[in-house]
Amino acid sequence: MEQNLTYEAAYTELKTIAAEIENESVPVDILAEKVKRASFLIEFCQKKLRATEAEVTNIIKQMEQNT
Amino acid sequence: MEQNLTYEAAYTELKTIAAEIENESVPVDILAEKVKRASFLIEFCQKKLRATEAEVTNIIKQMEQNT
Amino acid sequence: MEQNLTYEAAYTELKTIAAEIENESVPVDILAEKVKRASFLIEFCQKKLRATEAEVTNIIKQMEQNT
Amino acid sequence: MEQNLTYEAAYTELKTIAAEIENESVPVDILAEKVKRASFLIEFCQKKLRATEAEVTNIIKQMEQNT
Amino acid sequence: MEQNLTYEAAYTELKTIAAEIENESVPVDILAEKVKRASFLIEFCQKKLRATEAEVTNIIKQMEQNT
Amino acid sequence: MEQNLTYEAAYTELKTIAAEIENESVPVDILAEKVKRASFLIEFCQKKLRATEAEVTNIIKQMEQNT
Amino acid sequence: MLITQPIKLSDLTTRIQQVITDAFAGQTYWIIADVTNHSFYREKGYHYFDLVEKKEGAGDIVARVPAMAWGVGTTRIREFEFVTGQQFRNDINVLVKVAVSYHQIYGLQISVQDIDVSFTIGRLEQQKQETLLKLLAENPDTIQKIGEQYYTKNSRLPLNPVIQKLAVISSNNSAGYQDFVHTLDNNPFGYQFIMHNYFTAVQGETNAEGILQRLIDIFNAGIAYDAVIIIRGGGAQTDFLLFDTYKLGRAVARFPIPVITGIGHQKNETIVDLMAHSPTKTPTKAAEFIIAHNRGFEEKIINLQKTVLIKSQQLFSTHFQALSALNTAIINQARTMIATHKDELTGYNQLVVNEARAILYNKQRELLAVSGQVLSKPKIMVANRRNDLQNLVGNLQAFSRIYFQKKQAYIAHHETVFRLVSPVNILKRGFAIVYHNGKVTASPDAITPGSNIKVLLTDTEINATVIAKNTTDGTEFNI
Repeated sequence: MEQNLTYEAAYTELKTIAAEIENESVPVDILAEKVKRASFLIEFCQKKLRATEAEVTNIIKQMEQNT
Repeated sequence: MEQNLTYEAAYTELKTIAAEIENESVPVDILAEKVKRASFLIEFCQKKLRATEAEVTNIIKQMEQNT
Repeated sequence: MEQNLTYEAAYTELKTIAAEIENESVPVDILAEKVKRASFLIEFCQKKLRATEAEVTNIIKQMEQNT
Repeated sequence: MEQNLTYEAAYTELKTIAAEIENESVPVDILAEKVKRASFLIEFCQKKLRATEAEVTNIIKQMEQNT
Repeated sequence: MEQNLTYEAAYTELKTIAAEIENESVPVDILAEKVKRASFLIEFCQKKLRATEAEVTNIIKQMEQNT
Repeated sequence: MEQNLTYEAAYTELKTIAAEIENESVPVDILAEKVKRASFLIEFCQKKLRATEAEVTNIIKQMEQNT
Repeated sequence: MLITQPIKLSDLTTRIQQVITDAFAGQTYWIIADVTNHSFYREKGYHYFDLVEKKEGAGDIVARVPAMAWGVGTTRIREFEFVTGQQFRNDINVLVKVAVSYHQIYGLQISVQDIDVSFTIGRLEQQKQETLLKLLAENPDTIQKIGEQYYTKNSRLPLNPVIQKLAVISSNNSAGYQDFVHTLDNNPFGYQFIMHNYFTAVQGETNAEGILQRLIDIFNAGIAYDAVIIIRGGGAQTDFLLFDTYKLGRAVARFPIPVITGIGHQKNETIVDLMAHSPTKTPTKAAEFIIAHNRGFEEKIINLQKTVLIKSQQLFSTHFQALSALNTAIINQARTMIATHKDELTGYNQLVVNEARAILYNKQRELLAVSGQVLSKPKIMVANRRNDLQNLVGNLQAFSRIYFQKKQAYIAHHETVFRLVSPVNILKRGFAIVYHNGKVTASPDAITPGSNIKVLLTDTEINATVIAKNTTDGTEFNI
């Protein structure tokens, strides 16, 4: 998965998802998927905030395995 | 149950049936059939919604544990 | 009873007969016959309606149990 | 009694006779004959009317039981 | 009495005789004969009228009994 | 008296004599003769007229009784 | 050679002392002068220096006096340094209150009693304003002033959402640096940072070059730092002047990575602060700023998370409600439809019943009307005919009466005519009929005198013989 995800990109994607959900343009069918993605992005940002880069790469790998 | 029915498709069909019944454009001959279909669609949508809700709730729980 | 008579067809025929009788365009010679036919159609429609009602009520009951 | 006489035909003939008598275009020679014919037609029509009424009343009774 | 004399014919002949007498086109020699003829015709017409009246009255009586 | 003399013939002859006397100069020797003839004819006509009148009056009286 | 009696040096110095004391004792003077040859003995608290006056415009010294400060003077200088941020050192221009004295060993001495803080502040401020004006004038592309606010290329740089990779310019192991690192490392949120240290001296005006060099090093390192931190490590609250230099100000203003300062200046901001992206008061504050910034980002993310959660739950609720509404609508409408149809059927039933009866009733009425017509009229007809007949009989009677009257009249007319022309009547009127040879004659020719004629007069016959015969003109009876 996304090796080079930045805070910027994550934040932008997160805002898009939030906006989509906010104005109810997300079909129920993919809502869970969207929320999952949002959850991943938030977790990514938070982990990245609290870990060093090397650690982060490692964590992302694990997250991807869990998904 | 139909294999590839989505919530959106089901909901759209449901609204169409409701509108048809509302403006009485449904022949009495197939009214029962239409109501049956509506019943099926409502159940389908509710199941789908509950499933999605459960999934989302699950994700949220995980998120809250992580935060 | 006619094999393939639908409610709609019966109802349409009934309306026609009613209109004919209303503007007195029915000859006396076939009045009894027409009234007989109307009587049959009304009974047919009523039976059909009752059946539909029963069916719908049944579906609704099931829906309410599911809700 | 005439085999295939209808109410409508009888009534039409009756009205013709009535008109003829009214504008006195009936020769005295056949006046009695015309009146005889009219008498027959009136009786025919009344019988037919009574029969139809009875039949209709009967059907209506049945309809009212069904309602 | 003449076999096929009708009321109408008799009446027409009567009127002709009257007219002839009026404009004096009847020779005196046959006047009496003409008047005699008129007398006969009048009697004929009266008989015919009486007969018709009786017949009509009879028919009406019967109808009134039936009504 | 002449056997077959009719009123009409008599009256015609009378009118001829009158005309002759009126228009021509009838010699006196035949004037008397003519006048004699005329006198006869007049008497004939009057008798015939009276007879016919009596007959006609009689017939009409009978008619009125019948009417 | 005039030789006066020599006196002891001490006598002389005593006299000098006497004169100076007489002249200056108890008196103090405010003078403006530059400081040179300054040295400070921390243990004793002694400042030694020269006060010089330079010729305006040139550097030539016009006057020079050695001076010192101790006791109260030293205290005042320390206060001065603290308040102004200006170290008491060479080449500063000061306004000092001095007393003049003479010491037999150390000679003429000017001792500093007080130093005017506001004079120096004014001077420094003046310098600073000049530098700022110069920065604005010479770098119009990178530095602008709008209102009281300075905007630079650096201050306009967007901060990354998270400030995590830092280049720190500071003096090695200074207290400020320690504070900064400690604050970051012990942040309550567990944020991790990557810090690259670019140590250099951050005191003394001359070290501006050092800081400049470190900035260049950072730039050349090619590392995508989120921010450059310039912090000044604690110690004496003096010597900020290097942060007011034109060079450093310009470098910071133009630097392509956002600069966060924590210089520790309590009062006015330095030029570097004004040019930097985010000035803070102290290294600790700088660290707190970074943590707050990152926290802000995390809060934004958490808010988005909340939005996602709340909204998806609302979405479910909305959908459940919509489904329920549709369910209700369908149920009600289906029931309504059935009820409507039932009513309509009943209506039609009623209609058929009523109208069928109405039709029969109307037909009955029609029939009665027609039969009434048929039955009443024939009698009238017969009566009319009878009348006609009676009239005819009347006519016949009348016509025959007239007929006979007319016939009688015709005959009567002829009778009258014949009566008039009858010879009987003619004879009565005086005429006579003449017979000749047994025949009636109207011609006199055959009659001659002597002829026998018979004359008929009314009812008398006369037989006569003719005697004479004369002709008359015959005009007697012409009318």
